[in-house]
Amino acid sequence: MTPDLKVVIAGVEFSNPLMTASGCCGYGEELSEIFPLSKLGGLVTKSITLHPRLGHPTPRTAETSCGMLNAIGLANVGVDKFIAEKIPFLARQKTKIIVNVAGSTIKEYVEVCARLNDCEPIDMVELNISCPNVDEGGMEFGADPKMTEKSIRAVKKVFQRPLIAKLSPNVTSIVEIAQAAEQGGADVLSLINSLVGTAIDIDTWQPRLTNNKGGLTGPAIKPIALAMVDAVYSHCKLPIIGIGGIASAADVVEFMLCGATAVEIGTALFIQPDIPVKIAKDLKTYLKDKKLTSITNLIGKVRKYK
Amino acid sequence: MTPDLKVVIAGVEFSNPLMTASGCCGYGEELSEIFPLSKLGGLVTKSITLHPRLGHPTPRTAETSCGMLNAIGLANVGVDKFIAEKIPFLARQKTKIIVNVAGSTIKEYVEVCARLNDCEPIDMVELNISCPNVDEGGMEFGADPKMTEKSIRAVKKVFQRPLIAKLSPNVTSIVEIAQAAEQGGADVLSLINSLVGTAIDIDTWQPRLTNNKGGLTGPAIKPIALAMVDAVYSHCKLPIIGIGGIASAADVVEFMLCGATAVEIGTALFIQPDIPVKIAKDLKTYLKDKKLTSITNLIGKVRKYK
Amino acid sequence: MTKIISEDIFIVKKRNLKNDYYSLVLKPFSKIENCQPGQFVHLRIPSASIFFRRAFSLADTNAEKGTIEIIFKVFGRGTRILSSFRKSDYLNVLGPLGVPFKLPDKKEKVLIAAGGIGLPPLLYLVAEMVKKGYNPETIEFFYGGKTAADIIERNRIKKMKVNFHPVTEDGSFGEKGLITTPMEEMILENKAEKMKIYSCGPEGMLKAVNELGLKYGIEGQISLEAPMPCGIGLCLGCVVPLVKGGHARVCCDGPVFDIGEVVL
Amino acid sequence: MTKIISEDIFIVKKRNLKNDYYSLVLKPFSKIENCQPGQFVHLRIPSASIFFRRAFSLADTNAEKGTIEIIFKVFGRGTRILSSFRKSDYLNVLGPLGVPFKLPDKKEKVLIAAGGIGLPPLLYLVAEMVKKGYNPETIEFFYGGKTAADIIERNRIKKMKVNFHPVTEDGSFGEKGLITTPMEEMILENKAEKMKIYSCGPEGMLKAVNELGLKYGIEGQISLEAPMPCGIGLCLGCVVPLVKGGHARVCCDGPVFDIGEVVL
Ligand SMILES: Cc1cc2nc3c(=O)[nH]c(=O)nc-3n(C[C@H](O)[C@H](O)[C@H](O)COP(=O)(O)OP(=O)(O)OC[C@H]3O[C@@H](n4cnc5c(N)ncnc54)[C@H](O)[C@@H]3O)c2cc1C
Ligand SMILES: Cc1cc2nc3c(=O)[nH]c(=O)nc-3n(C[C@H](O)[C@H](O)[C@H](O)COP(=O)(O)OP(=O)(O)OC[C@H]3O[C@@H](n4cnc5c(N)ncnc54)[C@H](O)[C@@H]3O)c2cc1C
Ligand SMILES: Cc1cc2nc3c(=O)[nH]c(=O)nc-3n(C[C@H](O)[C@H](O)[C@H](O)COP(=O)(O)O)c2cc1C
Ligand SMILES: Cc1cc2nc3c(=O)[nH]c(=O)nc-3n(C[C@H](O)[C@H](O)[C@H](O)COP(=O)(O)O)c2cc1C
Ligand code: FES
Ligand code: FES
Repeated sequence: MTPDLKVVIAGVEFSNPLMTASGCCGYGEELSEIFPLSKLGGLVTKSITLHPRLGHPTPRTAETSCGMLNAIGLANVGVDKFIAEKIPFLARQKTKIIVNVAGSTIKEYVEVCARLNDCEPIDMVELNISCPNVDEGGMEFGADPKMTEKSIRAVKKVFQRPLIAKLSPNVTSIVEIAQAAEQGGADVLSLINSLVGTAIDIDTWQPRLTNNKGGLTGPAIKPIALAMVDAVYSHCKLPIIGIGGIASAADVVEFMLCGATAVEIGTALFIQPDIPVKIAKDLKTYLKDKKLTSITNLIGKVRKYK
Repeated sequence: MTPDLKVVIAGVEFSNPLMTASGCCGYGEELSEIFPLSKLGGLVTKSITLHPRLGHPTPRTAETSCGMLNAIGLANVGVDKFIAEKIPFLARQKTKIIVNVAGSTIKEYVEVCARLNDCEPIDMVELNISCPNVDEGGMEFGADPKMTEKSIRAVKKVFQRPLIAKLSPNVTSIVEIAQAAEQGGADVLSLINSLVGTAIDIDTWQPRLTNNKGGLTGPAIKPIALAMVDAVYSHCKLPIIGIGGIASAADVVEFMLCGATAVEIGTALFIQPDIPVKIAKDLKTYLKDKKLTSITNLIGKVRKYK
Repeated sequence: MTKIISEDIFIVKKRNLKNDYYSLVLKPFSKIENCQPGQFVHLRIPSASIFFRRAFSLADTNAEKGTIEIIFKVFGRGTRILSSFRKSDYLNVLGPLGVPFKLPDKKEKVLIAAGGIGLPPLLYLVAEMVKKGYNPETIEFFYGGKTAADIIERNRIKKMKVNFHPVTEDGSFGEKGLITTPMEEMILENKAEKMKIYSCGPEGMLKAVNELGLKYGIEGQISLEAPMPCGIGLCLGCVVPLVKGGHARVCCDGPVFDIGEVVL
Repeated sequence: MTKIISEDIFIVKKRNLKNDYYSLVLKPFSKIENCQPGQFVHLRIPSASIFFRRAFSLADTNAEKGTIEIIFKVFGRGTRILSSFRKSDYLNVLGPLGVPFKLPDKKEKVLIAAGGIGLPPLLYLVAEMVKKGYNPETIEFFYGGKTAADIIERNRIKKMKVNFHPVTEDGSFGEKGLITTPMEEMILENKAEKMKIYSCGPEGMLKAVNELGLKYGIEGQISLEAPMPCGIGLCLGCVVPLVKGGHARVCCDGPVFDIGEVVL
């Protein structure tokens, strides 16, 4: 019997727990030239804002030890063009569609989400209240429990399907923010976004990013993400989508043992774009070896030392 | 002309900006079998507590991508045995001696530092208000500006030489903590300590550390450390000792360009114990290539984008 | 069928062309039939200090043998490690990537402008044109480098029977100076003819070539470089501003762009 | 002069001993004269997925040739990559590390208890004893493995003319069972003689051997494994509890400990 990879989050069924993370798979078109998107449990779009954005000038990425920095600056086509030009393609894919939304004011979040609410193919919205790469707000929402709660409550009023709050790791207590998101009415939590970091070119003495700093992602940050998922799982009832440095089936198992119901894969797609297909295969082998029938048997089952 | 590596911090002269980080060089004896400690600007001891500590059971380290987790649990001989048995050796070394102090109450910090004050060979004390591996307090001091200020002020009363406050990265705003430390009377800031992280064994489903979580260090965290040094340098007047993932002369240059006057090298010693000797040599070559006469010419000279 | 593949393929031939310049021939590449001049592959270099893949233009392909060739110069960490790989080692190759060159009309005069390690895609382009029956005499192959040591694969160029115009900054081989000088002379001498320019090389040279094209109203294409985390359009890390406004991704909207299309 | 060195040394010989077992001979190691049985080297494995060094016991040294030998079994990521290294590749070696075995009196009967990949340090110990003029007939070489495939280097052991007692759990080679059974028989048969035990192997076996020694009052030493980030006493990551209280570092207070010294 092949083990079952299906998971259910906030009533939505995913064929497997593997999604592609926001900003790491565009709007899906390019990835579909590498593998059929039906292989994914879900796809999370690049952050959508009310108006189109070009983002920061190049260089806006830099290589680091087992990871990378980015300060793309929320480059995206804007919500109207997204709905008109990107949704038709996405609607044809046999995978769940999660639209990531960013903004610099609560009003902006609400306006974008209201438009997305009328767009049937969208399964969920993920609220990026944690992007470190825009000055106007992004980050502050996610660092302040009150703002977190308030913004989520406002969006919940206009968006009727499940809402994911994507949390920032750049805080003293992610549990406190998670609880505020729960309070505000979030249905799901996803964590983590990138960690603030920088790198300097020792020849030119300039930062390697035109934005001077950026967000650190990739395998380097996995232990941090895992500890945060573990902490939030212990203190919050909401289902969790684990994110951060995932690049193998073993990584997915670690996140699920710590309490994640599903995961998002980001940076690893840049190194090995077909990695989700391999991970799905390896997960089945792992479950078989462990004589488990469903991947949900892993969720939160870490056996901690007393 | 050989470029000058000398730096001065809080009136103390270091032959070069390279120190070994707390917990990564014991009390110096073992390292002296690899290279003469006079090659170091300074040596920072393992955290000393009032009473001896065995720390957590093995396994208390784990390998991660470009880094490691540790939950040693402040294993150390205790302040009395440290003064009696370790100081005599350290006093003979031609390098600056910095004693790192940890505690779970302000009273404990004060008591340890009072004893160290009577111990002549010690050049500075570094206050570890940021260790993530003890339940009793450590971490909380460093996460709370008020506690930071209070503990430093208390120690300053009993310890007459320069005091370094070692900051935790596990906070929303390290600048706020740095300013509190400055307010409390710290003479120097060192940053960063390790980031909370964990790893799970997917065969046993147990954490890889008996303490369930630990501190992430090594090259993986360098971009985070660098961004924090940069932020603190922009908002604080105190000299900074940069720490986090340093493993090459290029890394040292990055930290100094971002505002560090000196650096501490930790995890890299485990991979290449003689790395400080190589770095000192490479730094001289770099300065020569750049036609700089003193390494202090680098401090804070990053050329940021507007 | 997907258009792009990622697979482990073997080094079947390694040549040290000159000083820091190397050629690697790799096989078997499944997507060999899809490859076109101007496209590149993204190589994974298995090493602790290398995280991103590194992009290398296709320098040649051989459909019968199933081989692709790349030519590189040791520049930084990645290429240094790559140069230590040996025959029968394997590398993970992602490709073929990017938009290829558009071939000229057969009647047009073709000005090739290669600078330094910008040579490989142009070698492939010219080889392909010759194979397709273009008259090599209509191809003017300008190739500039700092010094004689930077002008590699001379025999290979000569064998294609194109008009070879080597140029070095120090005059140690071929004409002294920058390639845009003899190129401009050639343009002025052949005003009547229809021409196309194809260029790849350092940023400064591309800028000059781009301006040359605009100045004399000559169409053509230039191949750009950019930091490329993904190489397939996912990350938006490689963008260049467009003259008409907006951004283009060098990896998948390029690396080949028309003269006058991007802001350099 | 420092006692420990870190240097790049070359693989001069690689042998696949059996299935997943490999031997690497490396040279030139500067500190060859310092090496003693029971000590180990810490190898840096240059790969993206390996951060820590990996510890390997010295399996032999040859002072004239300047070579050291290690024997390993492919276990996880590190050893898998190590097995892909070839002759003339180099590795960074840190060593020699740790406290060596104390040699027995020449009159004592010596019980060697090797389990699985615990063999290498004991091979070196016995070779050294034979070289130093110990009578091989007084050496009882117990060597246990899961199955015949885990009993490697049989000829090498036989050539040393010691009394070889192979034991496998499935009985596919030598006696069937665990080595502590024939060891206990040997102890009971030779009650009058003075004996010493030397052991290295899996944790369960070491525990049983340790108890055997305590039960019959036989002195001896066991060599432990532990996770070893630094291998030289800096990190305190490798500690084991001591019977007398407190902790010892396996890397520099061990890896060799007296029977009865540590809590297993
Ligand atoms: C389309 C294209 C085709 C190319 N064709 C060739 C060719 O045929 N021959 C040739 O020799 N070179 C070619 N290059 C350049 C080649 O990729 C560079 O030599 C290489 O990136 C430098 O690598 P390195 O590892 O040696 O240097 P490094 O010093 O390691 O890298 C140079 C710098 O660029 C950064 N960097 C490297 N790769 C990336 C990336 N993917 N994303 C972001 N930053 C990055 C590094 O972090 C570093 O700061 C091409 C580049 C592109 C974009
Ligand atoms: C003193 C000593 C002598 C040894 N001698 C031999 C020998 O002669 N032959 C032999 O085959 N093996 C020997 N070993 C064991 C050898 O080091 C292991 O095979 C190796 O650590 C497993 O490595 P791997 O990379 O294949 O497995 P992996 O699966 O990569 O590692 C095994 C697990 O251990 C962890 N780990 C590995 N190294 C460390 C470390 N340094 N610190 C913390 N965690 C770590 C990894 O993270 C992983 O979880 C010895 C070990 C010690 C301590
Ligand atoms: C190039 C890049 C762009 C990103 N853009 C976004 C974004 O627009 N919105 C968002 O919520 N997260 C964004 N992220 C963060 C990822 O979704 C993810 O949270 C993070 O990369 C950690 O996962 P990883 O380590 O698997 O990459 C981006 C990450 C990268 C690397
Ligand atoms: C094994 C280990 C033990 C440590 N013990 C201490 C300690 O006792 N006190 C302290 O202030 N920091 C301790 N640290 C943190 C380091 O001093 C340093 O801040 C951190 O490792 C980041 O630097 P690195 O990336 O160069 O290792 C320890 C780090 C490691 C890896
Ligand atoms: S390199 Fe990622 S979009 Fe071009
Ligand atoms: S391995 Fe670091 S102290 Fe033993």
